[in-house]
Amino acid sequence: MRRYFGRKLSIYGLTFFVAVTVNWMIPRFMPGDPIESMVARLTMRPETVEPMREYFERFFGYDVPLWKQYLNFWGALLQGDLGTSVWLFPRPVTSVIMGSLPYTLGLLLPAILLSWWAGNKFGAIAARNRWLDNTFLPVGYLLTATPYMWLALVLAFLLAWQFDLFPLAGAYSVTLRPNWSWTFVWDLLRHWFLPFATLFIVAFGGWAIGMRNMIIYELEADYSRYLESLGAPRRLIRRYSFRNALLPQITGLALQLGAVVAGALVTEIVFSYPGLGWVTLKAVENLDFYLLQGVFLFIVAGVLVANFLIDVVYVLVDPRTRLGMQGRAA
Amino acid sequence: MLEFDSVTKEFRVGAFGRLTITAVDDVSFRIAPGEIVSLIGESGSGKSTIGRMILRLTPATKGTIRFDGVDVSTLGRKELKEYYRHVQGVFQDPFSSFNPVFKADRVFEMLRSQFYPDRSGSEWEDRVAKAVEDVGLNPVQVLNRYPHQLSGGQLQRMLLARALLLDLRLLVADEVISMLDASTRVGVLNLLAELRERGLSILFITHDLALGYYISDRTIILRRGSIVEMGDTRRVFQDPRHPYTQTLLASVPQMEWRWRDRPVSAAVPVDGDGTGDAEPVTVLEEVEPGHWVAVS
Amino acid sequence: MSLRVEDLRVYYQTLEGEVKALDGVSFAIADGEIMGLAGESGCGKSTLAQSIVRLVPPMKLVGGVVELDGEKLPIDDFEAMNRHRMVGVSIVPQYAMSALNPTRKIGKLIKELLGARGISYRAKLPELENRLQLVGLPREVLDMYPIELSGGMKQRVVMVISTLLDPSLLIADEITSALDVSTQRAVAEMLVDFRDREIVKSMMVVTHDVSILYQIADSILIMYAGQPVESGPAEVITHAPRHPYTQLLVGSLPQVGVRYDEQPLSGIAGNPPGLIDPPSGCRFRPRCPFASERCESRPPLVEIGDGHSVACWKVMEEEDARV
Amino acid sequence: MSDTLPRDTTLPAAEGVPAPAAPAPRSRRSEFLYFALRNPKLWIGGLVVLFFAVTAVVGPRLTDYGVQEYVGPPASPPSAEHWFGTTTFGQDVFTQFVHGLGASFIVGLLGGGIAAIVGMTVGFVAGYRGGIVDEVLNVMTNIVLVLPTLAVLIIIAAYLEVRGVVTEAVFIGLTSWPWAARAIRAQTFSLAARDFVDLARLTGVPTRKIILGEIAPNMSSYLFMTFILLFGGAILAAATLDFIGLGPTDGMSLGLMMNNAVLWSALQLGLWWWFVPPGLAIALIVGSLYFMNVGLDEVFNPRLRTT
Repeated sequence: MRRYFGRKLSIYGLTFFVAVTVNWMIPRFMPGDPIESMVARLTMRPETVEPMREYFERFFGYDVPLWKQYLNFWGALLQGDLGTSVWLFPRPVTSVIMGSLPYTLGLLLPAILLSWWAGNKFGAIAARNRWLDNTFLPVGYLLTATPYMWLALVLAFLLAWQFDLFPLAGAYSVTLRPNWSWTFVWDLLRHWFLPFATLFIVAFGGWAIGMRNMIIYELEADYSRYLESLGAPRRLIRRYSFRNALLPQITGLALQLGAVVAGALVTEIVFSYPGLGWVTLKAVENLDFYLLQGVFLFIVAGVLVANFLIDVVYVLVDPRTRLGMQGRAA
Repeated sequence: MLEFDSVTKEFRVGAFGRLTITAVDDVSFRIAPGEIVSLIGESGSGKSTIGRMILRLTPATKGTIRFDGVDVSTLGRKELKEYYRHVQGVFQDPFSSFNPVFKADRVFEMLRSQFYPDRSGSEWEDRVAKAVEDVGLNPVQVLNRYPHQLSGGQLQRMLLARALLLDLRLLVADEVISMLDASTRVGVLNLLAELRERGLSILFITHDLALGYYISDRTIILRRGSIVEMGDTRRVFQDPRHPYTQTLLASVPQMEWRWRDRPVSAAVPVDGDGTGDAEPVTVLEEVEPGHWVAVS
Repeated sequence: MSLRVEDLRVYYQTLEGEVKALDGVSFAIADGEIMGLAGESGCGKSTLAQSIVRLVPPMKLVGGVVELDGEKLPIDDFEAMNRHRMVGVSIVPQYAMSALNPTRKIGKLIKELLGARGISYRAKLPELENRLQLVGLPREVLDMYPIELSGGMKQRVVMVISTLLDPSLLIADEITSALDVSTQRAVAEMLVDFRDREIVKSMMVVTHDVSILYQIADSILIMYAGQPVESGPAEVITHAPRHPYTQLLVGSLPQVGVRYDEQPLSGIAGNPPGLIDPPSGCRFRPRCPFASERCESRPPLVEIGDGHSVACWKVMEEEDARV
Repeated sequence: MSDTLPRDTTLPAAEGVPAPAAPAPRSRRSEFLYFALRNPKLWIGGLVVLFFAVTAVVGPRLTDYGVQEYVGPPASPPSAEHWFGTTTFGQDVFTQFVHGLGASFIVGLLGGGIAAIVGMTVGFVAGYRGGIVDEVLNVMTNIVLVLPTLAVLIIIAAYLEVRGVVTEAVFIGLTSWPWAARAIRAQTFSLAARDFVDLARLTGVPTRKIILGEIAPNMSSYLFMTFILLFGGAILAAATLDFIGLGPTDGMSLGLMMNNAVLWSALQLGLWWWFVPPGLAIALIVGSLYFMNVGLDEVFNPRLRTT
């Protein structure tokens, strides 16, 4: 068990190391000069250009040898210092991200967990009903193939613009100040719903299809055949199949994390929802590379942590991994 | 001709090979020209690993395997090809030995392109037809067909024909008939015996004692990677000295006597020979000329 | 009579047509009898074993009756059969090593299986532990997951589960073929023990290995190309068979004591026929050294001696001549 | 004795122990064709993809307008003159759409192709060689697998001042191969254990030829299906990237259309014809590709065939 987690953790550690290194390398080795473009945007008068550039170069640490820059980069990172945002100068990147993180998490966590749960349930039901299966299958594949931003646009157009059931943009109405009143929470929820629904619906299709395919496979497995031969009721066989089919779906959850996070980013953009996605858009528009890189590191770290949590859950629910680890040949 | 000298094979398993499993443990034997040696063992005895090491499909961890006095592990690419000209293998599952997406006679063509690239079309075709007839097949019925259109027996014979197209001297036959039906397996078995009469040596690997007895001159009984008994086939079967050989013989279903008349006292084994405590270290002792038994 | 099968016909639906895997199979198994069912691959023996317990597409019941203890089994009604499965007829399948749900502890699996029939696990536990002991397993396996057991142990667990409700008929489908020699004997003898202790009333042992049947079966039924060709007491079938196929089959089995250089055996020429469009009449005709014109019509399975039946015109002629 | 009657039965594999795995009828190819033609998932999916591919090729010829040209009254709904209406600036949406469609197919083919090649190479080598090579490649695959692809693409694209469709496709291809490599590795691993591979080695066939000549043909259907999925994935990835504003700096793409629509308040103005076609086309193309994949799976995998 310790070996299993040790192996997993070292992979994640290595991944994080690679991500940080890539993050450090890209601005230094890519064509183009980020400071140049930053200076170009910020300066008003020609005579301030040179002092400005010097200031930035010192500020971002470009005036020391490369290896030292790299070490400094790590040093700053470990102290939680991701640099300063250009867009919201002089706010530190960490603070910008921390401000938007709750919105993204507030969308992602419920969307991922609920779509996983509901999709699996629905897929299991679809697998046992031929009619439902035949109708759902094309719809399901279409759903997984739908670009998140497009569904967001369509939902926003229909439910917010056409029928005015939900607000079109933002996390809460501009007329309100954040507080814990019912009015505000209700307003928050109304703004939250459409982006959440977008993420939920697309992800739901994927889980339902995955479960449907897995459970059909499980229902034909030898243990299902044996239970049938023993006259076990269908209910019991289905329950076993469902449970066993859930296991690969947990692994699937880890694999899909990246895609759902990407979906959240673009959905936020459509709804001007002030999470990481919206921050990303602003960073791209304002050529705020430090913010962009900060967001990148945060996403990578978040995905890695989530991956590890999923590993832990998997080991808890699948006896095979738990027992297979005790020194047996893999 | 073939010397298998103190060979050990360890497999590394687990992430980055943390664990080792000893599949073959210090095994030595020889195969003389024109001799059929049967290698008998249950699952996990290492019998197939020995065959694969002789065919150099897997390297030995320790010890040497010599063919005509030459250590086979030292062979370079060219010499290895020459080695394969004399030493070939046929395996257990005929349907797995043929690539299902191609026609079955592709095995002959592959052989030609590697070993006889200068042979012309019709001359080669005649040779193939002759080899196919030699193994009791009708070329019209087996050539130009897909593997799934042929029976297991036909496929195994095709593989023998393939080996015979070379200057074959030693054949490693690994469970070659265990997946065939009763009515066809004897035919393939008899064919092997006929090949021997033409001077071929055969290492006949099997788990079935009756098959070993039927065909071989000498028998090696293998257990958990070690030889427990080795000698002239008749002597080993008629006068088994090692308790393991005796248990095996008592367990073979026969149609001459019933189990119930010869009870085995030992505790009921759950899994053949795969489990159990570590074996004590043993050495082979010659109990009569050419008959060796492991003693602790 | 424990089991009576009358003119059973089960076909497989395939693209090229119906594969007549079982085409008119009749036999009976008496109380306390172990019947061995043998034949080459493709003869229909496994189809027979499966269709009595779990007949699902592409298998299709075309005709015939299966009776267990005098009651007709609804073998083509999947749901109605549930009442008989495990209690009336039970199977130890060929895939026994992978037959257990990998994510359930053995004990819990049994508990849920029994619970579905309204049987209390606790009440059954002492008997269950007895049975485990009988097959040489400790009671601790109940607290283990299948992955913790070796292949042989899993198979024994399956044997215990399948027989837990004392079925009238147990079908053992090729359960010894994947085992090593020494284990094979132990498992085969366990089957006999199950019968001797009256855990099961009767048994059908399906195998391709006739010599195993000589060891444990009371009677043997030989099938060829979807039809029975000969049946009778084990001793008679193995040592005095009459049907040419049985004779050739038994004659082709190497035994310890038989050597090529002393007494070469011979196999049977040719291969079994395809079952989509099998040969008319006797299906062994194309491979039979004694085939004559008469064999173009199907020979009936006729009793020629004490419980010994043969489906062969030549044998019937010889019998007629003797009378 | 002779052993020469051809075996022409097609008994299911359940019969007896020595039975070969489900012998196929006369010819595998004709059997696949039979099922392929009768598989509605396959041909419906194929038709949809084909329809869009043809539109991407023929479409630009049906329109006289330039992609960025201001040609009509701003923000006008679909009409006979402007089939898909116009943008806030009066650009023809249909023109943008057909050009964007072309870009999507190029990204899909190129990105999917590159990912397939990398995935196959890594998968084949890791699965066939095993041992330490496998371990190293495995670690590499796992790293790229857990890295959130889009985040990496955003970072790379953000620093590129000039971006083309090809660059985009290359980067997508280089980051989306891991799952394919994993799947192919597993397949290769099991195929490499088959006896015909050993037999090829005993014939002195070199490793590269064994992989390409013996192993790969056995998974050709699987490789094709992998490519289809990578193809669809690349289209989606490109659309997302374009939508954030990190797509090709020149030319038009379906993602960019949606990006423009959001940027210039198509939502607030209710210009649905601007953003509905590009997203719908992507959903239909990628969905059809997935659907075809299921169809192909059923064709090649007898166990999944219904009836």
